[in-house]
Amino acid sequence: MSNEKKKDINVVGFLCNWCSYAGADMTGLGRNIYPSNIKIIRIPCTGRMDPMMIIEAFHNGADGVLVSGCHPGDCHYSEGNFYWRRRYPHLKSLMEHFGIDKRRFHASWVSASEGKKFAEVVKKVVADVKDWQENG
Amino acid sequence: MLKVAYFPGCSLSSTAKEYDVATRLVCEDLEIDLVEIPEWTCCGATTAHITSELTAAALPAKSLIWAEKHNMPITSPCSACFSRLKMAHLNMEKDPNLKKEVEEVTGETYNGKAEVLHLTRVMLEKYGLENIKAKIKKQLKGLKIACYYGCLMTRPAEVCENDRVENPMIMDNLVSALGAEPIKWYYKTECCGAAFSLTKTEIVRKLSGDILKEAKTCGADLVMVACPLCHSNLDARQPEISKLLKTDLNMPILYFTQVMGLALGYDYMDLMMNKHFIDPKPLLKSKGIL
Amino acid sequence: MARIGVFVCHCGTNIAGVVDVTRVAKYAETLPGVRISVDYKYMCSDPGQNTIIDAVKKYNLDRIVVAACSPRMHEGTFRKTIERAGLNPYLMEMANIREHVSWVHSDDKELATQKAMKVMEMAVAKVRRSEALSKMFASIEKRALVIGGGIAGIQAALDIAGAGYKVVLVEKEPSIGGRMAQLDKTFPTLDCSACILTPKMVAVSQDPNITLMTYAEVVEVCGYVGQFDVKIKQKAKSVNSKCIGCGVCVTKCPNRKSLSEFNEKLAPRKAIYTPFPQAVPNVPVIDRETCTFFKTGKCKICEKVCPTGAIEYTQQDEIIKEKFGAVVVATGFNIYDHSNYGEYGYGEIKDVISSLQFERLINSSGPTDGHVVRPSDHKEVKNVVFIQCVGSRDESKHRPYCSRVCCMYTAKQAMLLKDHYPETQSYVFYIDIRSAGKNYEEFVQKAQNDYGVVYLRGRVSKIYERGDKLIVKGADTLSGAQVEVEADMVVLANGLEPKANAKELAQLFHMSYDQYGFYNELHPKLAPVETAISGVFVAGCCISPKDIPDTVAQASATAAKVCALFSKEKLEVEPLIANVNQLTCSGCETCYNVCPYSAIEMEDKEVRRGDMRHVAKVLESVCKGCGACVGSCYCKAVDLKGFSDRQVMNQIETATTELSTND
Amino acid sequence: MDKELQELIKKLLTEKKAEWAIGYEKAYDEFSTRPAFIIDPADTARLIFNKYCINNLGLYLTKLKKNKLAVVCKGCDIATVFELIREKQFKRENVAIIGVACEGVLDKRTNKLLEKCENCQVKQPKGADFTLGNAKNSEKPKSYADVVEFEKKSSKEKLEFWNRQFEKCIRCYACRNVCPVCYCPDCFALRSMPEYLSKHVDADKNKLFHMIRMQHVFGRCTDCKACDTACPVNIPLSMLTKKLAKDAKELFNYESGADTDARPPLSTYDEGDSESDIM
Amino acid sequence: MKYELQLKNIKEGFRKDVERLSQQKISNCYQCGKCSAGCPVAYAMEYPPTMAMRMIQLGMHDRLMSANTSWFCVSCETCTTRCPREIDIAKVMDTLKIMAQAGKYKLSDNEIPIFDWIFLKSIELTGKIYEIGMIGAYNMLSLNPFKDVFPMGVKMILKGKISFIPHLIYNPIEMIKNIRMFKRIKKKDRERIYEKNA
Repeated sequence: MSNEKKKDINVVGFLCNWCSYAGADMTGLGRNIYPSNIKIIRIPCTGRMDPMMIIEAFHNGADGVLVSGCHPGDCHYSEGNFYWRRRYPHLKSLMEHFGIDKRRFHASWVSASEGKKFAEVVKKVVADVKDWQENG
Repeated sequence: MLKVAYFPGCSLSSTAKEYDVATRLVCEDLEIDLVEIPEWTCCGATTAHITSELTAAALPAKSLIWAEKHNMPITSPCSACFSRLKMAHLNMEKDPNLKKEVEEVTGETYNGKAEVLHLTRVMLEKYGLENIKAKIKKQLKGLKIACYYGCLMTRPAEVCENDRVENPMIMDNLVSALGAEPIKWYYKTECCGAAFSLTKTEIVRKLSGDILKEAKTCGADLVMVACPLCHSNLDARQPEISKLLKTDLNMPILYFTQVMGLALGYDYMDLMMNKHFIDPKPLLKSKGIL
Repeated sequence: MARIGVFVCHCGTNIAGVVDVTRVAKYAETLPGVRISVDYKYMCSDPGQNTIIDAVKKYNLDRIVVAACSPRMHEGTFRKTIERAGLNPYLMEMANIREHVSWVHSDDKELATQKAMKVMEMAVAKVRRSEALSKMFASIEKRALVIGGGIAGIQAALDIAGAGYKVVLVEKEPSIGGRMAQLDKTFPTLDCSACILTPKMVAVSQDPNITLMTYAEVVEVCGYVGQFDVKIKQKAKSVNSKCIGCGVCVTKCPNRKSLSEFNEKLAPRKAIYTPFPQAVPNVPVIDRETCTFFKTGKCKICEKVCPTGAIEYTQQDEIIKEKFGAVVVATGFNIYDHSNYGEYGYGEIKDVISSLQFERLINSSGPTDGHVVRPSDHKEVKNVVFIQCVGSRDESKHRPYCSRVCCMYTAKQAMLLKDHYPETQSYVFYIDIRSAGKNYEEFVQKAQNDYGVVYLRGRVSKIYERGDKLIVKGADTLSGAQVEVEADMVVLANGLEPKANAKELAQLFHMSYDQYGFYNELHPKLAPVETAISGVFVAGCCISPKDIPDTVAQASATAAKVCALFSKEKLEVEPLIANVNQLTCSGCETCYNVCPYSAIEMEDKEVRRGDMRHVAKVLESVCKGCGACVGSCYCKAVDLKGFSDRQVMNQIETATTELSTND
Repeated sequence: MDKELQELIKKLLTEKKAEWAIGYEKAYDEFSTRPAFIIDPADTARLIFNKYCINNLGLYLTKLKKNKLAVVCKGCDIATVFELIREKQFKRENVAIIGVACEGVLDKRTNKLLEKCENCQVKQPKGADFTLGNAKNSEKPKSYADVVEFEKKSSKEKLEFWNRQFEKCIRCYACRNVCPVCYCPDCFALRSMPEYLSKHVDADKNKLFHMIRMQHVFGRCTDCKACDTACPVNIPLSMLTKKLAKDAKELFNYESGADTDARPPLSTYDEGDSESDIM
Repeated sequence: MKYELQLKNIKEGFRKDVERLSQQKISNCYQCGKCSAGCPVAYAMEYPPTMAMRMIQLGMHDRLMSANTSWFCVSCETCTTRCPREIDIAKVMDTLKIMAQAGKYKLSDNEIPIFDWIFLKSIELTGKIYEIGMIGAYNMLSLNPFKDVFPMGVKMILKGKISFIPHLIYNPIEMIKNIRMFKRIKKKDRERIYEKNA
C-alpha cells in the first residue's frame, strides 16, 4: 500500500440508527459542513457492533473507523451501548498491539439532537487520521 | 507551617508600604510563612494587557514558574497583581499557543501547576477562619465596615473560584469573625476607576465618589479594601472627591490586613496607619479600639 | 445475478444543487447487477414512485436502491412503493445522499458527487445481500396511558376517551390542572384561566373511560407499541376513598410549616392539603415530610375531625402494573430558577419575583386575594419593572433558546397590573418582542399605546436594594442611554425549561431528548407529536416552550394518533430481528446472557440427525432487533435480518475501495 | 506419582465414575509424551506424568463432552476446564479433574522450562477433585514485562513486527486446532457466506485471521500457550495471548477460568464503566 | 441619520482581525445592551460597548478606532461577567487598544498610549515600576507638567509613599534577561497582529 499514490483518507463510520444516525441527519438539517472522507454504515445499535466488522474494515484498507452511539442511559434498547462501551477499549488496545495506531479508531456518543457535535467528531477523527498519516 | 510564595508587587514597595508591613505582621502572627519570590518582576498591572497579550502573560509567568518549581501556592495581597497572575495562568491553560510563545520568550517551561490565590483566600481557606478566630486578641466591636472588593479579585468569574461573583462574601466573613459588623451594601464590586488614576482623573473621582457616597449612605464607619490601587483612589483622591461632592466624606480606608492587625493587637503605628490621607485615628479612638 | 434498479432523487435542488445526480445515475449503471438507473426531480412524489413501479415491471427488477434523503425520512414510503410493484418491501435500500452528502458537503461539489456515488454504491452492495422478509404482526392493548395532568394531558385524555377508548391519566401532584391552573388570565384575550380550565378538569373526573391517578408516578416501562407494561407508583395519600372533600381536616391542621407549591412559595400551606380549592380530585393528601404525626407520632387532629373516617395513616405506596397500547407524554415545564442570576440578587431579594409568583399575586384566589403587594413588607407597589429573557436567550446560563411565551405574558401582566392599579407605572426591559400569533402583536401594541407601559430595549445589568427601593440598572440601546429605575418590585420573565426529572422519564421509554431535556419529536415538521419510539407520543411544553393554544392542538393531535393506532386489529411490526443458525451454535449462552429483552431461549435440540446439542433460539415475538447477541457471538451463529453480516461486510468492502471508474 | 495416578484412574473407571480418562503416555522417546485416552481399566498402566507433559488436555474435553470424563490436569490446565464449564460446554459433575502437582514443563526442543512456568502460581493445582503430589507455588506474580516492553514500541514498529511474523504463517491452523476454546462448530475462517476471511494465504490475510481469533478468545483464553507451542513457524503468539490476559485484568479486572459462574467481561457491563476515550 | 454605512466595509477584515486577535466571536453579539447597562464608564464613552460591538460587526473601523470608547474602558470586566452570549467584551476592548497601538488602524486619542509606553518601559528597564520617573515623564510628555503635584503628589512624597530611587531587579543578569525578553515579545506581537507568522 505504501508504494501507491497517496489516496484520500477513508473513514468508515458505524452509526446507531436511533441516536447517531439521526444526529448525523441533524447535522444535515443544520447544514454543518464536515469532511467527506467518512462513509456511513447504519446499524441498529452499537450493541450490534461486532468487533470483527471493525477488524474487517481495517483489513479492507480503512484508514480510520468511527463507531458512534447513544449516550449511556439513552440506548433505544436500554443496554446495547453499555456492551459497546466494554468492547471498545478492549478492541482499541488489541488493535494497537497489532500496530493499528490509536488515532485511527474512535468512538463517540452523539445523540439525535447533537448535529453540531457529529460534525465536530468527524472533523476530529479525520484530523487524527491525517496526523497519523503525516506524522506517523 | 503554611508556606506561600509571596508576590508583593510594585505598589507594596512604594505607595502601599503600609499594606506590605501589615500583611507581613499579620502573617507572622498567624504563622503563615511568606516566601518572597526573589527577583520578581512587575506583573504588568493594568497596562500590559491592553498593549500586548504576550507581555501580559510573560511578565507574571516568571513568578508562576518559580512558585511551581518550589511547589508552593502563590499569593499576592494586591488584587491587580493577583488578577494578572491568575489570568496569565488561566490564559496559558486555555491557549496552548500562548503558553508556547511565553515559554519561547522567557526561555523556561511552565507546566500549568501553580496555584494562584488571593491573600484573602490563603487566610480564609488555606489557613482557616476558625484558626484566625483563635488568634484574635481584641474584638472589633461596634465597627461598621463596608467591605470593598473591587473588580480585580472578583472578575472574571474564573478568578472568583469559590466565592460569588456578584455579591462576594469572603471579606465580609472575615469581618464578622473579627467581631466587627460587615454592612450590607451593593457597591462591593463596582469599579473605582482603577488605572485611570493618573490619566483620566475625572473618571476616578466620579466612580470612587459613587462608592464612597454609597458606603456613607449605608452607614459604614470605614471601608476595607484588599488592593493598593483601590486604596489610592478611595483614600488619596478622597479630599478632591469631598470637594467635588461638597461634603466632608471623612471615610477612612483600611487594608484588610490592617483591620486584622487591629484585632490581633497591633497599634496605630505598627500598622503604619499614619500613611493614610484620611486618618482613621479619631474613628478608632471613638470606638475604643485604639 | 440480481436485477437491481437505482433511482436517484434530485430533491429539487436540495441534492441536485450540490451533487451531480446524472453522474451518480450513470455510475450506477456500471455496477454489477444494476439493470437500470434513473434520476428524477422528486422521487417521493407520485410520478416519482410510479417511475419505480414502472421500471420494476419493465426491467423485471428484483431489488431497488433509492438514493435520496435519510431512510429515517422516507424508508417507509419507498418500501410501500416497491410493495405496490409486487416486490418484497425489504428488498429496498436507501442511500442517504441528502442529509449525509449534499447538505453537509456543499463546500466541494466534486467531492460531494464522488461521495454520493460511493454512498449509492454501498447501498447497491447492501441490497445485493438483502433477503425477502415476511411481515410480522402483534396484538394491540387498546388502552392509553397519559402522563401529566396539565392542559395537554387533560385534552389528550378527553379526546381519546371521547373516541371510546380507555385512558389512565397519571399526575404527580395531588390534583390535575398543571401550570394553567396557576395562571390568572390568558393572553391575548384576557379570559380567566381557571374559568376555561376547570370545566375540563371536572369532565376528566366524570368521564367513565378515564381512570384518574393523582399523586402517582410512572416508575418502570417494558414492552413496545401495542404492549407497554408500565409500573405506576401510587404514592400514599393517607386519605382514602371515603373522603367527601369537606376540607375540615385542612382547616384544623395546625401544621403550617411548608410553603405552598401551587402559590409558588408565597404562602404557607398545611401538612394535609389540596393544592387549590378547585382541585380535582378534591381529596387532600398528607405531606409526610412535614406532618407532625409522621414526624413525632403525635397530633392526629385530622383523624379526629374527619366526619367520614377517611384519614388512613397506615396507607403505603403501591405499585400498580398496567398494560397499555400507547402512551402520551405531556409532562410540561418548570420555570427557570433565577437564583442563578447573581446580578439579579441570587434570588435573595424578596421583591424580585418570578412571573408565576406574579400570576399568583394578581389572582383573586391567590395568597393576597389579588392584591399586588411586595412580598417583603406587603406594601402596595407603584413602579414595577418587568425584565424579559431571564433564563432565555442566554448562553451563559445554558439556555440559548427563546421561551416563546414571555413577551406575551409580560405584556399581559403589565396590562393586568394597570387594570388593577391605574396609578402604577410599568417598565419592560426587552431584547426583541416576539409576538407571532393571532392578535398577539396587536396585544403588545395595546400594552404600549393604551396602557402606557414603557418598553425599553435592553437587558438589565444589575438590581440592588437601596433602602426599601430596588435600583434597576439597565440600558436602552435604541437611544444609546443608560437607564436607572427606582422600582418597588421587579418581575422577571423566567424562561421555560423541562421538568427536573424529564430525562429520567425519557430514559424509561428510551425516548431521545435534547441537551436541555426537551423531548425530540420524530420529525420537527412532519411528525411533531410522534417520537422515535412508536406508540409513544408527546404534547405540550415537554417538547419545547409553547403557549396554550399550541399545546391544546398538539394534545388533540396525539389523541388522533392514538385513536388511529387503536383502530387497527393487529399491528404490523418490523421483521428486522435476530435469527440463530443452530448448526453453528456452540451453546455457550453468551447471547442468552446479553439479550436485553430475554428474547433468547436455550434449548436442547437435535440440530442434525444424531447431533443433539444445547443451542440458542430467538423468540421472534419478543426480539426487538437490537443485535446485542450478534455483536457478542464469537461462533458467528446469530445474525440480524436487515443488518446481516453479509450486508455489512459488503458495505465495508465498498466503503473502503475507490470508485471503480473515474469519469 | 505415576503409580498413584494409575491406581486412581483405574478406580474411577472400574467404579464407572468415568467412561473415558484422558492422561499422558510416553511417546516415541523419553522426551516426548502424548495424550492417552483410556476406556479399559486395564490400560491404565500406560499413564505417566513428567516434566515433558506439555499438552493441555482440556482440549479434548469438548470433543468427548457427551461422556463422563476424568482428565489429568496440571494446575494451569484447570483454568481451561473451568472456562469450558463456564461456557456451558459440559457440566462440572461430568468431569473428574485429577490435578497433578507440577514443577514446570520443558520444551523438548530446547530442554528449557517454558516461560509460563517461571512465575507459576498454580504449581500446586487448585480446584481439582483429586490432587496428587506436592509443589510450592512461586512467590512472584505473573510478569507482563515483555508485553509492556512491546507496548512501548511505535505503532509502525509493531505493524512491521507483526507483518514479518505473519509472512511466515502458513495458515496450518495448528494454533486454532490446539486451542481448547476454539471449539466453534463452524470456524469463521472456513465460512464462505459471508467470506469473513479470504482463503488466500498471504501476510495480510494471515494477520486478519490472527486478529479475529485473538478477539474471539478475549476473556476466554487462559493464556495456556498451547498455540504458541504448537506453531510450526514459531510465531510468538504468546505475545498476543498474554496481552489478552493483561487487558482483561487491567480493563475489567477479570481472569479467565478463575470462576465457573463468572460473566466474561464482554457479556456484562457496569453502568459506571470508564469511557474516558469516547468522544 | 448622521452617516451612511459603507457596505463594502462589512465584508472587509476588521471584524475578522478583532475576532482573531481577541479570540472572541463578535458575531455572537445580539445587541441586548447588558454590557452598556452595567458599564461604569459608558457615560463618558462616545459609543457605549453595545454600539462598539455592532460597529465591529459592521466593519466601521474608521469611526470606532477614532472614538474614545476603548480608551475609556477601565477593564473592570463587568460586561464580560454578565454577557449572556459569553463574549469577553473587556478583552475585545483590550484588542482594540492593542491594534491601535500597533498602528493597524487609525488612532486619535494619544493620551493613554503615552502612559502605557512609559509604564512598560519602566518595567522593561527596571523590572518594576519607578513611580516618580514615570509620573514625571508622563506629565512632561502629555504637556501637563504640574498635574497632580499639588497637593496629592507632595503629600505622597511627604508620607514616604513615593520614593525617588527606582526599585531595580538587583541581579544585572536578570535585568539583561528581562530586556531581551521584551525584545522577543515585541517581535512576536508584530507577527501576530500583522499575521506575518502565517
